Amino acid sequence: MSVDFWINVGVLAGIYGIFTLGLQLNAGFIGLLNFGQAGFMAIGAYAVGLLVVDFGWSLWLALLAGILLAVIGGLFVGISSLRLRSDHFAIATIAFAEIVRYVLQNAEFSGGNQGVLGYDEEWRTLSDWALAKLALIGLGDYTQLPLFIAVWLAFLVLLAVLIVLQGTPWGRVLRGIREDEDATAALGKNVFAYKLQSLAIAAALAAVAGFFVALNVTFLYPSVFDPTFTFFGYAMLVLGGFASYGGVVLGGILFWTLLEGTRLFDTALSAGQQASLRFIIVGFFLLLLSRLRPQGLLGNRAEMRVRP
Amino acid sequence: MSGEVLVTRDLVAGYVPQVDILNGVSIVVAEGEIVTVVGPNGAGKSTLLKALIGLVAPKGGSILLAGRPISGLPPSAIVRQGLGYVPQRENVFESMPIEENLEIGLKPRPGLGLRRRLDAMYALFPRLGERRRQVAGSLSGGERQMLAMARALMPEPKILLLDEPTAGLAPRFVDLMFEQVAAVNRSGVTILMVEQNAARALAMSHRGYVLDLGRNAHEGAGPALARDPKVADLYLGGLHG
Amino acid sequence: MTAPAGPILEVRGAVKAFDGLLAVAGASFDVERGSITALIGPNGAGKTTMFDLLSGFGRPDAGTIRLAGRDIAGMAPYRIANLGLVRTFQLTRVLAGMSVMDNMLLAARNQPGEHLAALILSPGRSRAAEAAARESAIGLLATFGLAAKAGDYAGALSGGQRKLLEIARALMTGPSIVLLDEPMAGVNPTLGRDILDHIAALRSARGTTFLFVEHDMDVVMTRADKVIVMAQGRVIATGTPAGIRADPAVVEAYLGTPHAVAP
Amino acid sequence: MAGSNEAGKADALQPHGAGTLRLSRPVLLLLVIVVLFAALVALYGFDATAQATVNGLVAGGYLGLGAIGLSLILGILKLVNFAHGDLLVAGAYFTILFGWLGLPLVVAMLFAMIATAALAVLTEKVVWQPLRQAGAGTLQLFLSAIGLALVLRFGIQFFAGSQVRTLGADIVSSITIGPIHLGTLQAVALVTGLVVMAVVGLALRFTGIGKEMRAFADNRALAEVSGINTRRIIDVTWAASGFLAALAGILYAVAIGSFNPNFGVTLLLSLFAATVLGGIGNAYGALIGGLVIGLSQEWSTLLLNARWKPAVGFALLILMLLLMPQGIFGKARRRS
Repeated sequence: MSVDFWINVGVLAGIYGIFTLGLQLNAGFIGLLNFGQAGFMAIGAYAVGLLVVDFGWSLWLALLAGILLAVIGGLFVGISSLRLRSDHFAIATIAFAEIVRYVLQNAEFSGGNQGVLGYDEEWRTLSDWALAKLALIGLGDYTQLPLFIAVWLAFLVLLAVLIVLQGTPWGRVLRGIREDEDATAALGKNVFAYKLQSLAIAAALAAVAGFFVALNVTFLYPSVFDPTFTFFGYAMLVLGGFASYGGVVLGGILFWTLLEGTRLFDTALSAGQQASLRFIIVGFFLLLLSRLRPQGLLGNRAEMRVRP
Repeated sequence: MSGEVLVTRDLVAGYVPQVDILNGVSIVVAEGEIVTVVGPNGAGKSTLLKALIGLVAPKGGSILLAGRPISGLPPSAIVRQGLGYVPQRENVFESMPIEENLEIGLKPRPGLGLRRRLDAMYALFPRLGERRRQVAGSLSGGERQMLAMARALMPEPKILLLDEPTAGLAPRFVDLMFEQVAAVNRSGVTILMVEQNAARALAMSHRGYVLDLGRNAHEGAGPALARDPKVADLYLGGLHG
Repeated sequence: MTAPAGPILEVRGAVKAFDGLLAVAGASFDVERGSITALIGPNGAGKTTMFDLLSGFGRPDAGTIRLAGRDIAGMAPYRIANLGLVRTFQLTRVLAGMSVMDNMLLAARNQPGEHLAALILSPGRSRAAEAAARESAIGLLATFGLAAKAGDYAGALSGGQRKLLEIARALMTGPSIVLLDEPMAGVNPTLGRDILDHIAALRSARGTTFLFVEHDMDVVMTRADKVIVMAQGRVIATGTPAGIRADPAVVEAYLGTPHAVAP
Repeated sequence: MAGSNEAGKADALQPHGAGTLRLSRPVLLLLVIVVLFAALVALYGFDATAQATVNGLVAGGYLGLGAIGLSLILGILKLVNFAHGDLLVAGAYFTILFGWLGLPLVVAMLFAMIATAALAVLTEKVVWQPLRQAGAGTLQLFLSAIGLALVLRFGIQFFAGSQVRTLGADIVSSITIGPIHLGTLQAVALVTGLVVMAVVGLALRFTGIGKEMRAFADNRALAEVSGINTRRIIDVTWAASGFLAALAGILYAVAIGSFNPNFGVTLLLSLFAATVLGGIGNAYGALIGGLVIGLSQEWSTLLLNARWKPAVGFALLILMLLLMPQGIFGKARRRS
């Protein structure tokens, strides 16, 4: 059980790593409190599921469409809400994510709480092919290993792209906006356009994460995309470190190891209590880290500021 | 000279751990006096007042108010002990009417009687009495300054601290404001004032101190200090502006 | 581009109200090209609001503002900055979590690397622009005595150094006019004199126009070519320092005589 | 506060369009409500509309009372208290706990409100005060609030389970007034809500502590140097916030009948909507905002399936933030 278990933990860490890269780009580098990331993830995941199941699209084409739709969602949220002050923007994005979830839960097209099923055939084919190859080196028994490899490959590639981007003059403008958007605007930078770009890229990253969530859970239902999962992303962020993409990797691995590791302890608790306990632990993470080391393990305190 | 209302000895204070703005300031204010502290930008004048009211925690030295140490107390306790403070900016509750501003001022000593203190303030500042229901946010700069002084005077402080009462006023209203300060003093209130407008402030003060780099540099009778060419050259710059 | 004649900044009938209260109540004035112009007036006269309107941080409710002949009223701050008008703020606003050099480089104009498409399509142009910007940043930092601090976080600078950095950063954009909101506030007299000397030198060397708000009448009278006096949201006088001092309206509303009469 | 606005001769800022600007938003709101009511009567008949309106007032009662604390804490401490919804839940579950200990229901409710007030003060002492002293930024405060919300919500779930519960009061009896049917408990919730709202509004306006709270919200630093004991004001604000949140939670439990530990987080965005609508930091505004949100959600059931009710709250929140971020009673603050 143990290896399979940890492969699954790795899959979760990778998926939420991709998800959290977007939060880092927003909260860590431009100072946008995006709390609607789960909503963008839901858009991406449901687009994939519905386009494949209802319209017979190829999974890969559907992935592209999902990313595009999430970006459109990001632009929509950005254009409407970016002029709000930071805490109001945060609330507006949560409300957006909740509306997305409510629509998915209650509308006809999304299958409500029954969810969406049967979109991952193409992935299964690819996965089986990969497993056959893996069997040659004696790893054919780990059925989630292909997903693990795909997720981490995507995560690391996206990570590298973002690190490179952050080092460019474009990335410097983002940091300037994080430090003081009025001063940056007074130097001739179109703050709104940069925030919009940052939000759109974050939404795209959320859609990629949503794609992998869809492959991982094998059927989609609305409560997978509860706003709580954005909070998980922030817990990873605050653990690993603000304004540091390396921190996202570290945060993802530590967070999911600690969280899932709690399953390995035998306790006298009921299943419900164990589930509650996990959330309580996440809550304490957020409370303690915000207090004791707000910049996170790899973050830089001087670069950690969000003004109202 | 009558009793010493406020005494500081070798006061050291600063906002962050390593950097001290005040490096040992010693001043004395006697009952009934107007004492003015002047000095160049960054000399620590405003910081001195903030240390006295408890907004900046003193790191060394002592502060005695009517003989009792107040160093390290929170501002609310210091106000209750009899220190009144008028900040330089944002010194009125903008969303509240004049009368509620004054009511808030009396909170530290409600036993004095609201009606009596209001009447005293409206006698001292008739303009406020005329506009008692007007929201403070709609007052002009000079009127705000008067309201801020009246608010600080409500609990009958032993001493009133004024942080640049004429800052930002049109020069033509500066003299009026100084006259108002003198009137408050004549009504029996001891005043410690910090001013940029050094020449005029010293001219109307009993005594003055010149601060530089967070230390006492000179002291003496107000008008004499204002005329001292050495002081003028070193610290005051535009005495004749 | 040859500089056209006429004032660089023309304000006509500018009005701005907050919550029904007029902060700027129909102000009109010109700022001459290459001048050092002071804007004075009591607190609440509308000086800072006027700066906000000029730099795009507020949209006038009425009136026109022309920068080199072009109407900029209500234009976004970044567009106005790109047209050559930059401002500093009353309380210095350096980007504390970035290095002094990054503060400077951020201000450079025409950096293609700041746009994603250009960055991907022609990384070479971005690098070239970066090298050029770095060179002029080093020069400006040296002028303002900050060369040794280039690698430090701007947040680690002293108050005076921040003020210098903010001005150097504004100049890094290659502006035609710089708005300084109380450049002398919170700096010691020696540094204040240095700042004023830099301003005078830059005006001579580059022909840059400066418009500044200041309370210290000595500074205004000795350093400005022209003075604009605001009171109650209106411009009540403009002229040379000597002319302003003698203007009865200014004496009445602002300066006062030694024996001002109670209103 | 309207406050007369006579033009002073020396006023640098002169009145402009004397007062019309300030009056127009509340009047506009009233007008919109009246027009909507008339339209709904025309479309769906008086009986259905009146019933939905009464339901809306019931919801407005608990939303308004729940929003006061959120608004005060946001206005005074600049803190988006994400855990506020869970204080409502705490109120309901403390009532169950005290009832289980054998106290009569009404006494249990009172004890629950006191216990929740204490809990709110405890969060101030343990979480918020240390964070403020450390100079925490917006993001830190936001994340801490979310952390606290998770600890509270799942803490309650840990001990009480996630199953649906009731307060064990009589939910069958009802009153009929003309065409309107109302559960007795709903009527009690309605009356209690409206009465407490009025009391809170008057207390803020006229009592000493109410004035100190308003002064503190207006200018914190000045309140401190004016001799106000700001620690005390903060504690009182938290206690009031917790007390009223618990009352709101209990009224919700009474009016709806059954609940689980998630009801707070479900209500939270509606509470934010009420807060923003009323103008942040404005307690009267929060009450009115709560009533408006309650009415909107219940009226929406005439047009839409009832399951969209929460989404109406979210949508109103976003609309308010976009169209009128300063709220109905808030003032547009001048940028410094």
